[in-house]
Amino acid sequence: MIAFDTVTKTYDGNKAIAGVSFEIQKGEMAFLTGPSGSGKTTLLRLVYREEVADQGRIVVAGWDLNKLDSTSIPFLRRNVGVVFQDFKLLPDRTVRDNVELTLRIQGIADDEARERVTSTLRLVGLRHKTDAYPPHLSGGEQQRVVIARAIIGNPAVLLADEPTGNLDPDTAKGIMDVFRTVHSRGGTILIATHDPNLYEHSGCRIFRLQEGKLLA
Amino acid sequence: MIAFDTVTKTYDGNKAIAGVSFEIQKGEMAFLTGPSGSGKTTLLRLVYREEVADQGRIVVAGWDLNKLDSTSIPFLRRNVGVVFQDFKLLPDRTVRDNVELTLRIQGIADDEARERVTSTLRLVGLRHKTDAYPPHLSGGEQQRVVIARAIIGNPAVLLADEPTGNLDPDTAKGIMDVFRTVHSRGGTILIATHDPNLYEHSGCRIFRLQEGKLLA
Amino acid sequence: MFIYHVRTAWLSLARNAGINLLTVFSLAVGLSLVAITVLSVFGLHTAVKEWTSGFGMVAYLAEGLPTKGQEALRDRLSREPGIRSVELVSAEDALRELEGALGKEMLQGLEANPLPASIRIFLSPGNLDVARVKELAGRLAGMDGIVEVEYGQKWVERMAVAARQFGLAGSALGLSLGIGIIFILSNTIKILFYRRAQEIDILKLLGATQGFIRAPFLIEGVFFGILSGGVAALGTFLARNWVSGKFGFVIETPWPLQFTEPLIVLVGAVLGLAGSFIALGRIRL
Amino acid sequence: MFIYHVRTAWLSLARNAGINLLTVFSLAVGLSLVAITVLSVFGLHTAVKEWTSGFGMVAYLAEGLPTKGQEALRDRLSREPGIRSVELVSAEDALRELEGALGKEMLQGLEANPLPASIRIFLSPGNLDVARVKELAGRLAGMDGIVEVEYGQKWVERMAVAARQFGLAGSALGLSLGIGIIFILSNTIKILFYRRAQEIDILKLLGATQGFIRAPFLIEGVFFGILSGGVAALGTFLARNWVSGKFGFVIETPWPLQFTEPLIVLVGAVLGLAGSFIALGRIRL
Ligand SMILES: Nc1ncnc2c1ncn2[C@@H]1O[C@H](COP(=O)(O)OP(=O)(O)OP(=O)(O)O)[C@@H](O)[C@H]1O
Ligand SMILES: Nc1ncnc2c1ncn2[C@@H]1O[C@H](COP(=O)(O)OP(=O)(O)OP(=O)(O)O)[C@@H](O)[C@H]1O
Ligand SMILES: [Mg+2]
Ligand SMILES: [Mg+2]
Repeated sequence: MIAFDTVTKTYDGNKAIAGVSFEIQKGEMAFLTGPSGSGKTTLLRLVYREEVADQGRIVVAGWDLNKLDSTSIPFLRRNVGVVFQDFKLLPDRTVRDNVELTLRIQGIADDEARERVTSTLRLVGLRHKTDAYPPHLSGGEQQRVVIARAIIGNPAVLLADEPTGNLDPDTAKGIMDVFRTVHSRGGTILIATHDPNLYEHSGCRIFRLQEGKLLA
Repeated sequence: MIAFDTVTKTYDGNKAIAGVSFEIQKGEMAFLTGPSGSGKTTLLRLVYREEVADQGRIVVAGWDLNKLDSTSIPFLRRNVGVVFQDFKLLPDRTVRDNVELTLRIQGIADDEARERVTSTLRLVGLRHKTDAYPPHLSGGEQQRVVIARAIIGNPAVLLADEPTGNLDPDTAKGIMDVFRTVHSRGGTILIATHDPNLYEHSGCRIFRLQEGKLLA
Repeated sequence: MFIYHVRTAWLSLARNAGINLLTVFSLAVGLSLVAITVLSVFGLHTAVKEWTSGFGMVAYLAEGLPTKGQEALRDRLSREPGIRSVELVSAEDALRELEGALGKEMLQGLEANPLPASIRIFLSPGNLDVARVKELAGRLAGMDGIVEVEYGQKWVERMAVAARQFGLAGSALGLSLGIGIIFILSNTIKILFYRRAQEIDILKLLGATQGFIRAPFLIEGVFFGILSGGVAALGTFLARNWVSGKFGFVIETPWPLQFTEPLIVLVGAVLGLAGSFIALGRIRL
Repeated sequence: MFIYHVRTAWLSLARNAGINLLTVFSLAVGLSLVAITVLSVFGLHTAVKEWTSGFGMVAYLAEGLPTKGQEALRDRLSREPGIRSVELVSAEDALRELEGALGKEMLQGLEANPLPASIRIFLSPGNLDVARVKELAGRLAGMDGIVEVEYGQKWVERMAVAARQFGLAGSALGLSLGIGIIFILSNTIKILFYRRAQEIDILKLLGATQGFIRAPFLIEGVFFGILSGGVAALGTFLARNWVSGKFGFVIETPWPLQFTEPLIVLVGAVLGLAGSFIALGRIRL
């Protein structure tokens, strides 16, 4: 589902990703870890083509990103749900509108959208904040809105970047349960995290980054 | 140094802080914990007067916040260093300029400011990112810039809101060492966090919030 | 989907009501200025025309033409296009006038009336450019019974030159003001939308197409344009009524400018649409 | 500290060069329009004055005044303030002119020359308001040797009324354009700074005083004003030179408006300062 072949990404002469190769199968759930600044976010950005690799080949859900023309980018991204590390919520739209955006972009109509938003918000425990605006939410609440927005479209690939950094252990467990549900439905999931509690004893593969290189 | 006396803060009819009383002594280091949305950030905001209490009395570093006139607010805030949960970095100023801001606001001159910025950035492991802009930093790097900005002014009170949410365990340990150094120099520190690793076995007092109330 | 975009645009406008109202106000003032400038240019033309319309000609009649013939000629001239009214002055009247002007004694020595009969011609307003006056004078001079046509050539030419110069300068000024202000207004929209680069980035990352991203902005732009156009139209309407009520001065405008107020709204809408379109530029996905 | 603020302001301008250049350009166009409008208003006054300055009076001299006396009177009048030049027309010249106008035959019967000698008076430009002309005419009429003064009263009054109306309308239009454009420009600055509310909030939370927060914005505002004022001044200078070179038309402006270009820069700076000051409003800490 996600395949990197000796991918390199350089910022201002520094390699954020240095010759990384790996493959994640359809329906697999995997973790990405490594110290701060080791390139986790950059790797994820390459997957949904916010960044373009300098070298190497990336294939996501059947799209060869080197050969992707720019009008296809939106359609790639609709297959990839992302829990952004820095949230990227629209501050002047309600929680409902933020979450609904994913569906609207895919052209899903009013009634269905409303229902799915309500049930997804219930899933992340934010039903009561439906009409709030992001700046009026706590850090953890915002993070859960982002998670809801990422999963609501049933994306083929779900990328989560430090999805529990602002959550208490109990809520984090709840979110991991949500991810496992998505996984059990056949979703491919890659979670970047610092929290060993998430991946230890998970039985999933763990990719460790160190200065842009994948450790064996 | 920080004293709350039956403080209540209501948002749109919901009590984010409900009758909270506690006292933190000068030179004490304490932790604040509780589930997502329990009121930790709100409590900290009351301390540096981003929010005003609806009821109750708050005294910080000798200032009675109920009696504080608005021209004194900046001077209160200069005594309180804050690691914001949502960072609040200026995106179009370099790391150096962001960190230096604390000193500039206090009217500290060029040469001294430069030196202190350099040594503080070294302390948080970001010496090599001095001239970068925040949007070009990783999540953990940004978080450490915020920490540097909060501690550089040697504030009497240091408030840290989820300061290690984006940091790997090793880097987090390093940051906790920095906080302990500040503490050993006489700083009063209150850290809001979800991570039990930070406060367990720390020997510090732990305040637990639940739906805006302090648990005994 | 369209309704969704309209709703999104409307909510965005409402959420930042303060700055958006300010923008609408700015645009409205700008559009009013454009309208006032354009109207003033035509007002200048109208004023110059009206003001110069008091001038006329004198056609001297052949000696010995009988009164009947004089009157026939007068009636004929009064039907000429471009002539507002005519007045027949007999030789006797002319002499009386001259006596009045020079003093009776001065002309005592005259044996016969040396003056010819004449027809005074007042031109229609709007017929005062040199070419037309000349042409008319030539035509009249060729008529049977008319000996000579006098029309204060110097005056007419002078007026015409002045009117043309004022008109040209006014038009040039009006044009540059109009273009300049519209440039400023489209920049205003651009500056307003600039801060929303972040919103656009987020939409891109969520897989939105260019069209999806643009739609609410374009709708917002049109909203802006129509709202401020409406305000400006109201202002212009009131100002125009006040001027024509107070000074009885009705500005002549060529098609389609007589529909000033609807036009302002239209210009506003087009400006808003174009402004936001330009502001968005090419969105790179 | 001041240097720190200037540096901060400068970096902020440089970091967002695109939108800031656009703003400068917008402001420059607006300031140019204001300058052009103001200059045009004075240009209109100048043009009207020059154009009406061709009018004059005729003073009819007493019969029997000897040539010496006529010439003395002529010299005296030529020294009167408000009179540009004079021309003595003897009775004989007058008759010859009348003959030329009416045809020699018509006046054949005259035994003696019935016409008086006269002095034609050309007024200085800028002396053409009715009151002055009337007053001058009255004064001349009272002089020894002058019998009557004719000055085409209707014409002069008409010109004067027209000139005043054009002048008033032009000034009103210029004033509203000036105010309107300056309003739009200060809004432009406000809209530009609006997106930086976040920056202001962060500074507040770090303990910055109002002054510290404001300083770089005000400096930026002044930068904007001076830059765009400079561009506008250059444009205005070139345009003005082109006009006076091409048409030989030099616009008379009262103090201090003859220093148009430095004034534009000054207005720009004040506008930038005031605009950013208003944009910041009262910063609540
Ligand atoms: N846009 C950019 N321009 C320049 N350098 C960048 C940019 N984005 C990231 N970097 C640098 O690339 C390196 C990897 O960043 P990345 O965000 O991938 O780290 P990360 O593993 O996600 O770290 P964290 O755990 O702190 O979020 C960092 O040193 C960062 O400073
Ligand atoms: N400005 C605001 N307006 C309205 N409600 C608010 C506002 N700020 C916070 N709240 C609400 O108050 C409650 C407490 O929020 P707070 O940010 O203090 O929680 P927290 O303990 O910091 O949570 P987290 O661990 O997720 O950061 C939440 O339910 C939140 O939605
Ligand atoms: Mg990261
Ligand atoms: Mg919080």
